[in-house]
Amino acid sequence: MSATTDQPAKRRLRTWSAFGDIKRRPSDYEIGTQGMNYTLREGRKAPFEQNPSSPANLWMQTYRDDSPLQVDDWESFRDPDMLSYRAYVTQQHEQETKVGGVLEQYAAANADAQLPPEWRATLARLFTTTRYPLHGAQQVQAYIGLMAPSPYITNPAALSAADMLRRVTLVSYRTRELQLAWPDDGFATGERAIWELDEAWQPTRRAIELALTAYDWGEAFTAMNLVLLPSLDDVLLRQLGEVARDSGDDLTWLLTSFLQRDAQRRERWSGELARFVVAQRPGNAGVLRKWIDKWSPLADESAAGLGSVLENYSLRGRAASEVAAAAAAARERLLAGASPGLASADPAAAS
Amino acid sequence: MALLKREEWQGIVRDVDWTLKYVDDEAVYPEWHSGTGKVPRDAWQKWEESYKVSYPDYVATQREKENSAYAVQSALKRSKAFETLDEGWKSATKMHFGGVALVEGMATLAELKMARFGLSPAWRNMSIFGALDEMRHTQITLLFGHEFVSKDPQYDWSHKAFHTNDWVTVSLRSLFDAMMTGANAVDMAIQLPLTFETGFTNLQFVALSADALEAGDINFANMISSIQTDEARHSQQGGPTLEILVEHDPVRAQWTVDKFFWLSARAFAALTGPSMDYYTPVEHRKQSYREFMEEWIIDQFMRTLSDYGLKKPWYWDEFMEGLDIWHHSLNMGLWFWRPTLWWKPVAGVDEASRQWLNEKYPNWETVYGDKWRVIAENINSGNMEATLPETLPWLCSMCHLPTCNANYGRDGKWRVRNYSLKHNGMTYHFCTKGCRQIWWEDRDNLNHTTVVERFLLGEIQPMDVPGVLGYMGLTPDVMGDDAHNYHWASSFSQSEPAGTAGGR
Amino acid sequence: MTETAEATETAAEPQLVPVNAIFADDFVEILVAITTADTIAEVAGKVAYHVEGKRVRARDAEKVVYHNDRALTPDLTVAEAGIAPFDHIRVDYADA
Amino acid sequence: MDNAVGPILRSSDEVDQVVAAIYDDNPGTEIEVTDRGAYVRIHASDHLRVTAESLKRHLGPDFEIRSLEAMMSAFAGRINTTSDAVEWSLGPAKAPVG
Repeated sequence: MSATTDQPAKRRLRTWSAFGDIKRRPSDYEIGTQGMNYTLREGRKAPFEQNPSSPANLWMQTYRDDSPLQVDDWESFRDPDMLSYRAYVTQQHEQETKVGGVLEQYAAANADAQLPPEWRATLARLFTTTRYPLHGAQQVQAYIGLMAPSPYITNPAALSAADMLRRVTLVSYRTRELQLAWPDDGFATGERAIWELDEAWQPTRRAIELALTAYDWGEAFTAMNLVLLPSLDDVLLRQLGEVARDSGDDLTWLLTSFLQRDAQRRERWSGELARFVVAQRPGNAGVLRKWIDKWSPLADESAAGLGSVLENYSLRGRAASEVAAAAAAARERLLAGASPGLASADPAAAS
Repeated sequence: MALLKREEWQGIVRDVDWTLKYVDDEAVYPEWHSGTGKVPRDAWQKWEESYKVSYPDYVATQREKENSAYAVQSALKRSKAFETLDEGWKSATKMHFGGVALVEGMATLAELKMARFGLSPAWRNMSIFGALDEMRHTQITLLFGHEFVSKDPQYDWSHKAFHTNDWVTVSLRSLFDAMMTGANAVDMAIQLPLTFETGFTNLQFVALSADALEAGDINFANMISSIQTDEARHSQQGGPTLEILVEHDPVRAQWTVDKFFWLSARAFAALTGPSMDYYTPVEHRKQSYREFMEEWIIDQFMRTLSDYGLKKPWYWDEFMEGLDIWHHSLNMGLWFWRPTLWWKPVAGVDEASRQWLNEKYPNWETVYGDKWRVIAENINSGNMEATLPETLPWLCSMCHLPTCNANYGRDGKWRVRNYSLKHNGMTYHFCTKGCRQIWWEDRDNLNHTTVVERFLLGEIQPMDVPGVLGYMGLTPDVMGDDAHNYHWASSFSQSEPAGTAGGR
Repeated sequence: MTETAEATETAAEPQLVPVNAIFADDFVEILVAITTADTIAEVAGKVAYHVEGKRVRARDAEKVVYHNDRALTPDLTVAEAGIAPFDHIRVDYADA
Repeated sequence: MDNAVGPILRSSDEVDQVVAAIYDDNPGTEIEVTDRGAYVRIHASDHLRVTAESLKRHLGPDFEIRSLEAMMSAFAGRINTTSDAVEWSLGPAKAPVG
C-alpha cells in the first residue's frame, strides 16, 4: 500500500464531486440536499448497512426500491420552491407572526363572544375536529419523507409534515379560545366523538385510516398529496373559509386563508413531482392513474360527507353535492396541471 | 392583549389519537416499525416530554439560531481564519464533516420514522421538530464543509464519505443504521435520542467545541454548539420512552441502552478520541478525551441512567479499562493505514505531546511509546516504506473497527487478545468481549460482512491494495498522509532512547 | 504431533489460508495470507514481515507461533498444524 | 457536587447575565459555575431553576424565555420547561405546571 508523500497536482473542485462536471455552481439548496440520503447510494447491497434481509432492509426494498413508480434519476427532481431549512423557518416565522397578530387583535375585540350558536356548532363539527385527520395526514407526510427515493422529495415532505403540525397547533389554539368563550359547547372535549361517530366524518376517517396503511411510498404520496388533501383542503380551507366570511366570522376566514399558503406550497411540489415522474417515464401516468382511480372515490365521499355539514348550516350553507363537486374540481385542476393524462377522462363524472 | 400561554392549549395539540375503525391498529403501527413489544399499547398514552416547544416558538427560535450561525460564518469568510488553522485540527474537522453530515441526513429519516410510527401523538409531534432539526444539521454541516472544497479536495468527503465503502464509513453506517432508521420507534428513541444524543453527541458537539475555540476555529465551534442546542431539546424524546419501557420491560430497556452505549463508545473512540488527544494541537487541549468522557459520560450520563432506574452495564470494567487504550490504538491505526482516510492523520507524538499523553495516561509509554519510536526511527532513516501498510487490519465483526485493544492480562503483559466465536461454520473475530457479546445476543449482523471479509470473499476486485483503495473510493488526491509532513519524528532522535521513560 | 502420509499427499496444490494474526505486543490484529504448504517457521516470518521493525522493535530471539493457545513446532506445515482459514494465530518471541 | 443538575451554556455575551438570573432565582443554593471556554456548566445539587422574570431583568424586557434554548447546548438532570420558568431536577417529572 503506497501513500503518496509527494503531493500530486491538486484537482480544484468547485463543488461536491457528486454533481459531476457541472458548469454552474449549485445553489445552497442543492449543496445541502444532493445525495443526503445515503441509503440510496449507488452500488449498495441493501439500503441499510446490516443483514440484507433485516426487517428494515426488506421494508425499504419492497415499498421504496421496488415501487411500481420508477424513474431513471430521482435526484434530478427539484422542489419548485427550493425550500431550505433556513428559508422555511424564516418564512414560517413571518407567517406565524402575522397569525399571532391577528389572533391578538380578535381576542382583544372579544370576537368569539359574538359568534352565533349555529355557526359555533358548525365550527365544532368542521373546524376544531380537523385536528384528528390533520394529524393522520401529518403521519403520512412523515412517511412519504421517510420512504422517498430522493432527498429532494424527503425535504418538502418533511416540511409539509411540519406544516400539518402548524395547522393542528393553530386549530388547537383556536379550540381553546372557543372553549374559554363557550365552555358548554364541547370545544376541546367533544371533537373526538364527532370524529369517531358523526356520519359526516366517517368517509374522511376511513380514507385517512386507509392512507396510513398505503405502504408503497408512491401510493402514499398519490393517495394523500394528489387525491385526498387537494380535495379535503378545498372543503376545509377554501370553502369553509368562504362560509365563515359570509357568516361574519372573519377570524376563521383569515386563518384558513393563511393556512392555504402551506397547502398551495404542498400542491406545488406534489404537482411538480407528478409532472416529473410522467415526463421521465410516460408509463408512470398509468401507475399514478391506477392509484388516483382507487383513491378518488374515497376523496369524493369524504368531501360529500363534509359537505353535508355545510348543507345543514342554515345561514350560509351550500349543497353537499356542490361542495363535493368543487372539491373534485380542485383535485382535477392539480392533476391536469401536472399532466393532462392524470385528470379524470370525464370531468363531469367527478361532480 | 397577549396570546394564550402555551400551557393553556398545548394539551389539545397532543390530543389527536383516536380509535382506529377501518383498519387494524397492528396495520397502522406494525411491530417491525413501532416496536411496542411487551408494553401494553395504551401504556404509551402517558408519554409526555418535559422539554416543550410549540410550532410558533420553534420557528422563531430556530430562525434566530440560523441567522446567528450563518452571520458568524459569513464574517469569518472574509478573514484568514481557515488558513491559520493547524493542519491537524483541519483533519479533525474533515473527519467531523465526513463522519457527521450524512448521519444527520439519516437522523432526519429516523425522526420521520418516529413521527409516523411513534406510539403516542405527543411523541410523534416532537419527532416532527426532531426531523426539522436534523434537516438543519444536514444542511448547515454540508454548507459549512462545502466552503472549503475549493481549498482542499479532502473536504469533498464531507459529502462523499457515506457514498463510499471506506472502512470508516462502513463502520459508521453499520452503527447508525442499526441505531436509527433500521430500528423500531421504541428502540430508536432509547438508542438515538437518549443514549446517543443526551450522552455521546455532547462529546463531539459541546466538549469538542472547547478544543475548537482554543484551536482558533470559531466558525466550527459556533456551528457544532449551535447544533447541539437542538439536540438538547429533541433528545428529550428518549426520557419518556425509557420511563415507560423501564416500567413494563426493564430487561429490554437495560439491554438497549447497554448495547448502544457500547457501540457509541467504540465509534467515539475512533473519531472524537483522536480529535481531542492527537489532532487538537497539544497547547490548545482543554482536557483529555478521558477527562471529557468522565465529565460527560461517566459522570453526567450515568447519573441520568441511574435516575431512570437502570444499572451500570455488564461490561463496565472492560469499558473503563478501554478509556486508556481504545482511542490511542485507533489513532495509531488511523495513522498507519493513512492512505485509507479522507483526512491527514496526525501522529501527535512529538515530545510535548508525549509528555502530555504520559501525564494524562500513565500507561501510554509502556503500550505505545516504543512503537511510535520504531516508526519515527524508520522515518528518520528515510525508510518510509516501513511506515506504510501492506496488509489490512483485522476488523471487528460487530463495530467494524480494527481489532486493536490491548489489555493487561494475568500474564503480566499488555497484549491484544483474540475474541472470536464460531457460528454456522464461520469464524468471527471481535475487538473486545463487549462486541462479541452484543453480536452473539442478537445476531443482527449475520450476513453482514466487514471490509476484510468482503476482501477475502472475493467481493473486492482486483484482490490487491489498489483494488481495496478503489473499493473504498479513495483517489490519489484525497488519500491521507501525515498532517505535519513527519516533522514530529525528529523529536525522537533528540530525546531519550527507548525504555527509559516507560514502564510506569 | 506425528507426520502423516496423507497430509503430504493431499497437499499437492497449496491452498491459500487467510488468518487473523497478531505479532508480539503489536497494537492490532492483521490479515495475513499463508498457505497450507508454509511451514510454521515461514508463517512466523510472514506475520513478522508486517510488524517487526515497523511497529515492534526487532529482537534477536526465536519466534513461536501459537494456535488455539498451543505453541506449534516450527517444521510442521500449516496443513499439518490444522490452521484453517479465518483462524487466529499469535506469533511471539520465545522469551517474551 | 452530588446530583449536579443545571444548564450548560455555549459561550456568548449573555452567559454572565443568565448566571446572574439563576443566582437570583435560587437564593441560598450553592451554585457551581465551571467555565470551559466554549461552554459553561451551571450546576446545583438536585434542583435549579430560572424564571422568565429574572431573565428579562438581566437580559432586557424583550428577552423571551424560549430564547434560552439557543444558548443551552446541553443540561444535566431532567428539564421541565414552562412559559414562566425552566427547571432542572432529578426523578420523574412532577405534575405539569400550569
